[in-house]
Amino acid sequence: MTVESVKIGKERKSIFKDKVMQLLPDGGNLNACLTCGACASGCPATGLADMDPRRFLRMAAMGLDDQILKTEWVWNCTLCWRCIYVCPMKIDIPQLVYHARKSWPREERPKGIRASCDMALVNESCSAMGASGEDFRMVVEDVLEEVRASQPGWENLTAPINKAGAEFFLNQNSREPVTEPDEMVPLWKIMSTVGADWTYGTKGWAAENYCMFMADDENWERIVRIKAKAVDDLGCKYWVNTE
Amino acid sequence: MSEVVDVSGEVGNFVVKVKKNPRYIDMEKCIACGLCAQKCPRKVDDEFNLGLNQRTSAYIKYGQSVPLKYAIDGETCIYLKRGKCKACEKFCPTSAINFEDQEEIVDLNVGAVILSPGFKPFDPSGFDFYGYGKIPDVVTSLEYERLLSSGGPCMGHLVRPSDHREPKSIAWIQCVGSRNTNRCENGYCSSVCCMYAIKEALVTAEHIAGEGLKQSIFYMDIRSHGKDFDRFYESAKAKGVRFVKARPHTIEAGQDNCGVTMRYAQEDGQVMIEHFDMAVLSIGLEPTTDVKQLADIFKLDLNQYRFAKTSDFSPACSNRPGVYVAGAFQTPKAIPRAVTEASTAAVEATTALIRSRGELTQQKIYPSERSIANEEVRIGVFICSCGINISGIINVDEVARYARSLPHVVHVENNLFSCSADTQEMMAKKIVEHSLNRIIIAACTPRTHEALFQETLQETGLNPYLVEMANIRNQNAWVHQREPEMATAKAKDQVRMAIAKAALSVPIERTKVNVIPKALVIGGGVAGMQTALSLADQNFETVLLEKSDRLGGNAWKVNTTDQGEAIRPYLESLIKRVETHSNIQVLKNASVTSAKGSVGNFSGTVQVNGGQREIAYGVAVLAIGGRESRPEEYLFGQDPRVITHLDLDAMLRDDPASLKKAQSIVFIQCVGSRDERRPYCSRICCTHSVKAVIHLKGLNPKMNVYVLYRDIRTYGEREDLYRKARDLGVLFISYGPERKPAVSLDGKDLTVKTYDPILRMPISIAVDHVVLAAAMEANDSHELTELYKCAANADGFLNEAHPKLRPVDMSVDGLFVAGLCNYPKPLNETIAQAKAAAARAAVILSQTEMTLDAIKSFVTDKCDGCALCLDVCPYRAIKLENYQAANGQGHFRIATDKALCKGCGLCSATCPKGGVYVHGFTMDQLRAQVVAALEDVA
Amino acid sequence: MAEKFEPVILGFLCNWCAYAGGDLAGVGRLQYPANMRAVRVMCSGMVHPDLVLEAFNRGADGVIMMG
Amino acid sequence: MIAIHVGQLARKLGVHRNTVTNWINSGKLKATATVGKKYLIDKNVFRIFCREYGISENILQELIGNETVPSKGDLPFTQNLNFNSKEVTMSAKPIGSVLVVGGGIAGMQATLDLANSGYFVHLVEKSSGIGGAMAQLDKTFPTNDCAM
Repeated sequence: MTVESVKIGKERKSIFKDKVMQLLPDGGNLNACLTCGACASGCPATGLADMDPRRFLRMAAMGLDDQILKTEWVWNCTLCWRCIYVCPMKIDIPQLVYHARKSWPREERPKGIRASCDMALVNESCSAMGASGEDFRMVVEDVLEEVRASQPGWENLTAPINKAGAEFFLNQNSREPVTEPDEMVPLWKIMSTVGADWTYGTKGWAAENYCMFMADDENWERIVRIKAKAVDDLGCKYWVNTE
Repeated sequence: MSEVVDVSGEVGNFVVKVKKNPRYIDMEKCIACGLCAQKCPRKVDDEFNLGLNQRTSAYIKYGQSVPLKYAIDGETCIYLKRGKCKACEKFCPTSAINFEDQEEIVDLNVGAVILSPGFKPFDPSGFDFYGYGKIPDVVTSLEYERLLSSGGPCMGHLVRPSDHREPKSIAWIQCVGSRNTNRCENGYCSSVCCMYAIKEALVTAEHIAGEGLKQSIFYMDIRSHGKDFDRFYESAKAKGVRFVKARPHTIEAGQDNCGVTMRYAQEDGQVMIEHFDMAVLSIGLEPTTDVKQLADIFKLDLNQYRFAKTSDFSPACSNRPGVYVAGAFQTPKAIPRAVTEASTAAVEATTALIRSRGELTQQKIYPSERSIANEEVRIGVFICSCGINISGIINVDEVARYARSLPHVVHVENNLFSCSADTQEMMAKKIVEHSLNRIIIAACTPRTHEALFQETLQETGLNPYLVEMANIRNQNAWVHQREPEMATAKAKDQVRMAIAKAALSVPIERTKVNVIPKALVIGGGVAGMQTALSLADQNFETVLLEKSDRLGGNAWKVNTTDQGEAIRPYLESLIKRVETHSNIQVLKNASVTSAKGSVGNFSGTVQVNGGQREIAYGVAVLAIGGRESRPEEYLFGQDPRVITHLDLDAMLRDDPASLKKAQSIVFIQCVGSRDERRPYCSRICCTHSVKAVIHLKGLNPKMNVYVLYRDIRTYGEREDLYRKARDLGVLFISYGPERKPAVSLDGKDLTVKTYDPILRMPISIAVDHVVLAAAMEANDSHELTELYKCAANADGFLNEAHPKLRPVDMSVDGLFVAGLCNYPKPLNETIAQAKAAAARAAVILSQTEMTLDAIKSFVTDKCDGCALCLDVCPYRAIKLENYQAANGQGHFRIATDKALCKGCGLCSATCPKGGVYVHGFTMDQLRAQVVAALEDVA
Repeated sequence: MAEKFEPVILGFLCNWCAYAGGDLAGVGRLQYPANMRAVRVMCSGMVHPDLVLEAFNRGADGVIMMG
Repeated sequence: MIAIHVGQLARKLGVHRNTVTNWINSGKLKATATVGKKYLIDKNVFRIFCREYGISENILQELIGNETVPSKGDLPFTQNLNFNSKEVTMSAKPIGSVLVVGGGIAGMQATLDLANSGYFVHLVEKSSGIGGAMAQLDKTFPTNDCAM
């Protein structure tokens, strides 16, 4: 994808950048770049795919739409916001990246993310790892039992599931119940210590949403709606997503 | 210790309520001995050193404080807070402590007000990613100044805060709290940080000896836009200061919380992780916190950043008549502009109050001087104890006894405080009583107190130069506190040396020159016209010379000011006022052909339309302007589509339709500036370019505009224009001098080729027009510098006497400089400098006669005209003339010009024959001191 | 001859910088040995070489020019 | 500056008076309203306006008779500042003293200039000594002179 030189005619078009600007408040300040490089200095993806946030924005401004809409770098971006946090001009590079992802044909987007998104759509647990609500319940109860038995002082620890009317509805990233179940315990202890009235749910319990990372707006929304409904069905007041 | 709380009335007659906060120390009584501070048990952070060290509740701000009077800080004083202590009161030798001191409101009746409340350094605590306040070795630039300063907490031996070790690698991060609308609201550039960072790096290099010092400045654009600033920048590069065009993202603490680690991306995208011993945040300037309150009290308009709102045509005038602004209160600026524009504000005030000049000030009258020509030398010695400041270390009685034994001494006494008003009276009596004709004061330093004693002598009819001081406090008792015997011996030597010198003192006359209350202004551009008008409005007759047949100069060719105000209407009204003013005589097609004389009293000829006339004047202002250079590159002159800024302004005026049709325009900056031939920044082109591109985008929003630049230097609030240009989609592409853009013709099509360092790719752009930011150059000043013996710098710009402290005076007294001939500057700064020149000139013109300092060189009979001294005189105050000696033989001899001479004595040190001396410091006097100093040495 | 050697130093101090610095050392109570005798001059450039020679002839151990 | 009344200008130009009002209100013809429904128009502005609308510039010549020296209050903000030094009209004799607020480098310079040219100056400073921020600097650029 390397280009030797750029030729700009009298009419330059940065169609992609201009389109994104129309969607964002203040155009995401996308024109305001001072090319200071604070974004590139902090970006974990700088240097991957011969790209960094500053260069990416610059290419958009120069109208090199073909290249930025094809670079795999947009999938290296973690959407962490470190760039916009320190940018003196508050330039919304994450949104530019997001819209670049959206322009990819679904079948060409990275397999890992796509599979995780698809998996989340399989059942109502929304887990990108495919763990069902019942699997989740079993892991939680098993870990809880072990803590109560083996850790003095935590004999009365609770991890409620599907408790109707609880104040907080908690999500949990699938990675914990599936690969590191003990990692869930500290959170329970915190909730217990502060005396929070909380619950997990067997529906919509998974916190992650790979459809969002994939820029699949439609399924992103679908997953959010499933989770929101689960919260509403149990009559919880707050929805706490740990992602 | 005072602040304004209310104001009423209007220009000519304001009543201002001022609250005087209690100082708790009587300024009349305080002798600045510092005992109160030594004895005060309460330690608090020293705000002068930004809390890097501590002071006591009884304090002075800094060693050279003016007034040098202590104060007690009521917020922290133990007695004032808890009712017990008063340690200072017990030890104060003059009973100056006054805990009864009360807050006081006074009404001041004034005709005008000048506001210069200054600025507040930006507080970077809110920028969590830089770790300021958490990582010990991250400091602000102002803290760093204190660390470097010999008056600061490290006494000038730079160490880093974490482990007090000398740092070997230091990083500066620019634009902290400036040019940032995300983490703060300071969209403007603070104007001074690039330069002070470079200065700090260079000063650090002087502090830290040995190899291996690594200094890096992380920047966005280096804005060295002032006179000789680019040379300074280049010299820093040559001395090894590294400039990195990058912004680190986060600063993290180094190992053991010492030093810092930063990750940054170079311009080519490569990521570097680097450790530094220290990081300095180059913080910006903000309006003071109480600026809103001040604006409310005075009903002033502030702009969006809370700086005072002013017009480019009258940069010192607020919206309220009679209230003027100066300094960083108006916009962020460096010292030279602050000093210049303070004079601008002063002239606005004097003009408003012109009818009352001199009403409330008066000249002191002394009795006529008594001749001592036929008197024997009778010396009186007054030895001061300064409370216990001197007598606590030095045995003053012994010194007094010793003084009585010395030749010519007829009277010796010891005073508790020689400077007090009652001692002065007593001293005057003793002078008369004992017919004293030389006076020795052994006390503090002549630098602060000589004038006071000179006045005492004058009141008794003695010539003021018959007093000599022996500095036995500052340079003896205070610095030898642990060796009282040595100190006493030194004091005796000091008194003996003073007596030896005084015995040879003779009365010296302060030369007076009559001032011709008339000004000559050379140059009829905006600078010259504004100066002339300001002087004329102050009732001084002014002659304005213009080389061409039309007033106005470059201003005809530029459309708007930086703030976007139309220049034509202003220019037309200015010309009209100048041409019709009864105090101004405008001479067109005119130039100076000869000049002689000096401050207050110049004369010479001017050529007007081929004829000669004689004029005499007290001061001259040089405002001969500058011009846009003609580029020699980028196809300029070969293709009509390649134009300069002034060409563009003409097109925007006369033919906007053709520009509107353009689809693509490229601007190239620094054409002929910052290169070998003109190693300076032309200062105005960056702002002019961004202003122009905004205009063009207004004509046709679809137009593609590119600016190829080295550093964008839209200093101060001009940064808003740069931001606006970017927001409109203008692309700014940087280039380095080693990789300049190229303009070429492809058949009929004009193409610009350059390299984008961010894309890391060559770019070629098809364009309709190329606009060149052609360098500004000064008009030729050669003839004038010859005539007036003043100087221009290597770039041809006329030099000021001192770039910081006397930015509109020239090195020759009575000459002033304004406008482009001094250095390229935008219209508002030109107007400010022009009015400042009028202010400075008015200081001279408002006196009927000027008293010159008496310490001047004079020729003796031994001069044989060898002329060795002519070349060493830095002020060109010496010239040769024919001299008829007493024996009838004629030969050359030098003549010194008292008005030009500054008394430095280079001539007397050069002369092999004793042909020229300096009054008060003759060879005999200096030799007498040397001999006296070494009298006891075997 | 058990006495410590105490050099006699003559100083020429420029009124505008070094002499002012000397005053400031006093305000800051910086301590230094009392071996120098200062002659205030209006510029270190006004010190004629003869004066320096004179000082050495008369037994000065050192001459310091500060400007 | 030329002074006009809407009706008068409309007659000269041969347009309806509402047209003139519209031009002024929409900013197409920059004019400043003053007392008595009189407007002040900058000569140059008017010339440009005429050029743009294809109106003969001779009209301007005819209106020159209306030329006026603007007085205080007649002018918009920046113009007012521009004429500031001339515009000060005081019936009584002004007081020959000036108040300077702030004792930094700017305040001190202003004070000295005023005092040296015959005015009494009150200098008001918040802290216990003058000198301001410059006193805190170690050296100054580009000469590296000591800031003191």
